[in-house]
Amino acid sequence: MTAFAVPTSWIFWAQEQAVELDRGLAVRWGLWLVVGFLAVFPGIVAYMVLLERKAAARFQDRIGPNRVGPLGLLQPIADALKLLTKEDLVPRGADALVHLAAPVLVIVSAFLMLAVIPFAVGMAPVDLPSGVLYLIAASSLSPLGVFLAGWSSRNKYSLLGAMRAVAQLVSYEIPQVLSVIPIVLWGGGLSLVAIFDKQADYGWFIASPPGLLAFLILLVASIAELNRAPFDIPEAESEIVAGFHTEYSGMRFSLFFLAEYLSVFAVGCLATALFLGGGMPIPFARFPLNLLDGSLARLVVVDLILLAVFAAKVFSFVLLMIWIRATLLRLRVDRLMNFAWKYLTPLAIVNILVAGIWYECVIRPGALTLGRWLGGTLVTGPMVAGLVWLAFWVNRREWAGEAAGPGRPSLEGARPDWETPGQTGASPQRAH
Amino acid sequence: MGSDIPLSWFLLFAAATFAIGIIGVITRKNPIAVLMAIEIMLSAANVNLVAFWRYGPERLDSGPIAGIVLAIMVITVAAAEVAVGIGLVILCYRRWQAADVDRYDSMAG
Amino acid sequence: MPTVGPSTLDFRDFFFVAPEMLLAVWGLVVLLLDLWLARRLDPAARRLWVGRVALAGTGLAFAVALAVGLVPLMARAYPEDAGSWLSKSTLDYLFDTDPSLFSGTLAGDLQVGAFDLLYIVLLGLIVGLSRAWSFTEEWGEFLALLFWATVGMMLLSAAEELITLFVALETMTICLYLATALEKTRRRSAEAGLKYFIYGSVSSALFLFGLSYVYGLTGTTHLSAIRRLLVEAQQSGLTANAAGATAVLLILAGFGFKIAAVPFHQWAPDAYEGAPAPAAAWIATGSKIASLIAFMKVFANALEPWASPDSNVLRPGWIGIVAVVAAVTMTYGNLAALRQRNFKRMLAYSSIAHGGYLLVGVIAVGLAADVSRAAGAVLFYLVVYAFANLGAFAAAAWLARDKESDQIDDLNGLGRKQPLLAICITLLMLSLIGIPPLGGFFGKLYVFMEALDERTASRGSISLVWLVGLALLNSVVSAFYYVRVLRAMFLREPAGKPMAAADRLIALPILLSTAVVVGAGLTPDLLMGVMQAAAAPMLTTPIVVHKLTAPTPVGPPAPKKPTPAFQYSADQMKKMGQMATGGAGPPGGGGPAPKAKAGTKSATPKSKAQAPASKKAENRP
Amino acid sequence: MARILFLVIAGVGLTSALSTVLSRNLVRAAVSLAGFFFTVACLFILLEAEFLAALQVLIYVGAVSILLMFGIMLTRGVQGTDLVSGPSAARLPGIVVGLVVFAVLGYAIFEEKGLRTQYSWGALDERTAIARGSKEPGSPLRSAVNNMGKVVGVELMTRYVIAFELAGLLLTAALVGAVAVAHREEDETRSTGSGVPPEKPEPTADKPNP
Repeated sequence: MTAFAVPTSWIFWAQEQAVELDRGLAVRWGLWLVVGFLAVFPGIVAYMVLLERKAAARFQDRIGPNRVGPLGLLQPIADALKLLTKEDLVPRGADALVHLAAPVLVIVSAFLMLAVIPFAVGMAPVDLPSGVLYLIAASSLSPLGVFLAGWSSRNKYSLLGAMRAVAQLVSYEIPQVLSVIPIVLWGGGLSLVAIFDKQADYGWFIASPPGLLAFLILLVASIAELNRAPFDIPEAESEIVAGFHTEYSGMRFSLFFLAEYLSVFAVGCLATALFLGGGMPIPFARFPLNLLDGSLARLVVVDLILLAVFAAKVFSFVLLMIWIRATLLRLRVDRLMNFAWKYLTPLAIVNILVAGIWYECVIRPGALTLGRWLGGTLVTGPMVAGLVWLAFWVNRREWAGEAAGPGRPSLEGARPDWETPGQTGASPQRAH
Repeated sequence: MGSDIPLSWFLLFAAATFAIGIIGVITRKNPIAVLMAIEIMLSAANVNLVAFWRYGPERLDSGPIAGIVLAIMVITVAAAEVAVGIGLVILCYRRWQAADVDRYDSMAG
Repeated sequence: MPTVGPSTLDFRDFFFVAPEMLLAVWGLVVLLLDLWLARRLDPAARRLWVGRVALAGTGLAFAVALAVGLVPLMARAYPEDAGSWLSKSTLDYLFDTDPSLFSGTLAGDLQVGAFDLLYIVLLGLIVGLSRAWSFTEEWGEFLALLFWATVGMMLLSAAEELITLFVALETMTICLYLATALEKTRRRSAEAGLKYFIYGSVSSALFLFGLSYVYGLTGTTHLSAIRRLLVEAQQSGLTANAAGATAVLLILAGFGFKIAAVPFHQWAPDAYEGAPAPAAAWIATGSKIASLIAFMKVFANALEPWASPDSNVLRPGWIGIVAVVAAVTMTYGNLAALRQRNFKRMLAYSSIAHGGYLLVGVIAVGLAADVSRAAGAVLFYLVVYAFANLGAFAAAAWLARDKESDQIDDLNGLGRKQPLLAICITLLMLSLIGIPPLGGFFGKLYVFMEALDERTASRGSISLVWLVGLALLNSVVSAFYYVRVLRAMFLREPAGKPMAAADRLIALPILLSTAVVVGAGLTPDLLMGVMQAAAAPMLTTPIVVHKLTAPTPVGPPAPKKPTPAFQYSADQMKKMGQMATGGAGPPGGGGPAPKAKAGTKSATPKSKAQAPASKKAENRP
Repeated sequence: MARILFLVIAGVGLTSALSTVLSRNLVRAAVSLAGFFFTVACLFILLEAEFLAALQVLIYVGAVSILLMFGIMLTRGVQGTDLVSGPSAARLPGIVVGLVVFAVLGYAIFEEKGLRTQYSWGALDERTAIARGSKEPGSPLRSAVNNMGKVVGVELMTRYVIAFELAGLLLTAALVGAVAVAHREEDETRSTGSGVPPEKPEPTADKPNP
């Protein structure tokens, strides 16, 4: 049932067979699938897990895994072996075929996302003209997989977790997509390579007030898309065991696990490519690119620099997510939905208009100058600040009601009678 | 290499799925299943449109991508129809406690 | 119909869709005001308050639509005065009587202006009717959906291009599905909504598949371009053109659902009965008008070359199919209406039957030598039918308000309690039958005369006599069930709870409809003149091949159609102005107005004159 | 090669469409439907419309399927078995009608002679080849294939601007109306402070009473 990944490459290949274009694309897709799927990404994911465990341990004043290998460096390998040798259980009464297909769908979604990221010059696995749209489409496959996993397990915790997850994924997908639109506007196209080139000319896109706001929206929405704390209601272990993957074990569970961390990595790559200037080390300089003169040696050097910087940026991004996960408390479900619909989505929509103003001020007039950049910042900065303030001001009643205590119309109405008033309807809030 | 796909294959695929959609509309009694069959029919039309766009002569009376634009509109309309349809089905389900088109009979035929 | 232009955006074109934009925005305004400000009011006050906001919106839209219609007419009537405060290019722009809006996707001609006004008037009456009693909780949503459905209708009857047409059709119907289901206290409303939805979506899927075949055959979606291609390819009728025939059948199925023609009519009785009366009235009037106009544009214009070879009814071509559908539709509608005891259901079947008569009119348009006259007859029929039906649905709303039921027997004794309104309803029913001094009579008369026109007859070897004969027979049959309403009102004793006096909101639609129906009956020439003038640009295709070879997705704005508008004499201008404003011009039957237009079918040298000649040449043995 | 691929995709597509229509388990039907949408997206890629394929996946697989799943969950037992769709009386006529429709459409496709002789559906085996990925401007069709996102944007903002705006209105209307229709009356009386309508409390009888 890698039935989804392989035909996708085959299709692109056949398409070029049909219309006689360069063969390189097919080779790239093939290489991407084989090398990436079998070698690179499991490794990356394994060590990301180790990183997370180590970092979270530090945050919680522990040591973390340190038994297997020096500094616990072989721990991931031991974990993988353990998972692979575990018995693969399918609950009785489960829909076996769908139970099998669900994790595959989720991992394919995560994997396809990575295929268009431009890591360095000439090192985008595939440069699709509709790259950004492709990314969004690929990431939109995962809610289906999550839902099917929960449904096919025939377990109420699974189903509850799946419903929560899907509601959350669908809600946060909207601000996530909307926050990318300013980038498409500035980049002048949907191709990620074009967006990278534009950032070489006009500075990192995060270095502008609307870009910063869009980046923050993307960050929050992505954390929610990944079901990580503080948005991990779908797998809240204190309420619904483990959510949609309660009934998964062994290799299938590891596929979910792989998909989750692969998605973290993919989102890091996405944010880096869209907002943080890809592999560019300095915000407003074309630094490594101006070394290019057509010779292969220089290309290799430049690519190495770009790749290293890219990796460093992704690493920082992942570290940021780990930090957030280790510090923040889990959100209650109504707050979670409110935050998507009442804050992020309106902000993301209005931010597109502000991004249009930035485009008119800075990008359309021609080459970037300090004066234009300052002018654009002066115009759009107050707007962005005002918008954020407005979003909180419009929703101020929510916070006021919180302070006022009981009588606030929210989950209280749904609280079963047997619950004592001191015990709120929300889950016991704690991080794990 | 002369092995391009003939236009008629796409058209036949669209025709077959369209017919399948019609079968679904006629035989299914659950309104959500009917909705799915309608979606199949709309997608069949989309395959036709895109195939005609790609294989057709390059006419610019309606812009270079009239078929694609219509297909995009169809996707939009289909999404709206599903939202509306699910809303109506839920409303009826609450009234009758059943999702069965044949049981909705408050009015004389 | 307008010419096809390159892909550019001329912002002046938005002037012509100002009423639509206003209505779309006003729907949102109504919705938001309902949710924000009216939330605290008690239900009755909320209904009245939101209804008043909505009425204000229709008033505003009426003013805007009137301005949009009048400004070009005034500029044309007084070019010197207008020239003093408008630039030359703006003046040229306004002088185009058949402007090609948005690269030819929309028409901005007289028909669009006139019917925009008609829709807005009807919408105002229906919004007023909705205020009359409380049938739902979601006032803001209900009124907003009515507004948005109106936007769909206005653009549907203006669309000159299949993509716009499809989206407008869907907007209209989706809003109506939802409005149908919003009477949430009743089961039948939900059922009606679901049935309407399922039939409607299936029909739009069929319609769309047909569109895809038309696109595949011609490679374009503009109606005028399709027609030009078919004429150039010397397609006449559908002989040995299986793909074309399939496309015609599928598109016919789509339109047939919307106008409730017989094999596709099953939704109509349930939807009319289950929907709240204002929504049902909007389905019966606005949706039917808009679908029929679009139907006429697609069939009698774009696909006119496929009408029938040699204009022979029974040869392969859409005329034969539509003739059969028309015959079955009117017969079935009338016979089924005879059985009904429910007033709204009876109106549903009667509206199916009227759809059949209207299809006869469309056939006449497809065959006629003077297209604008035949199409004018259909438009005349539509206007009169819409008002008569609106009045009838106002009576149904009255019943629903006071008796919470809509049986015909509930009208018993109305003639004694409320003689004035009962007489008005009588006049409306008589007009629907087609009794002579009323508008309905003239509508039928014009349509059937067009179908029997000797020029039409001489072009076909089998005339439409049998169809018209059947229609007349059906009119007689229809008298029986309409008279049942009259009998209930005047000859029966009142039973049960008496109906309270109708307030303004219910009385106004009835009175106004009666006035229109009687007025159209007393001076039919006036309305007919306007309708013919409106029909003239709607169905005339100037076959001017627009050279589009340069690959310019975005280029400089293309020069407008070179038709010099200044060649019209000031006298003709004035007449047109009066005609459109409904002023006291001397229309006189066929009226001079159609002739003022340089591009009527018979007058265009390249289009129609050529087509019959080539047809004849082709059919010579 | 392309032909074989097409046949494989079409086979998968037809199978999943059939199983959508025939499956008694509604969730299975919806999964098959998602598969069908995915194969249609694959066909769009074969037709060199990647943009549309991405849209198809995003909207149909990502949104419409999910919406249908929610609809099934809200109107049916959790396992999604459709109890009403037994062998219905309409099954045989339905299949006959479907076969007739397919026969008619197939006949129409192969009988189509074309408005111009060079363009006939049945005989069109080759499309005009279009060079991919090159940056220099070519014919409009070529620029459409190579950068469809841009061309779609331009068309939607110029020629089809009315259709585009109207589609926006349509979506708004569908959203507003669907919420109004599916929203429960009981909530009217209850305060609506929070964005998520509170769930109906379960009857207390079957709760463990502490």
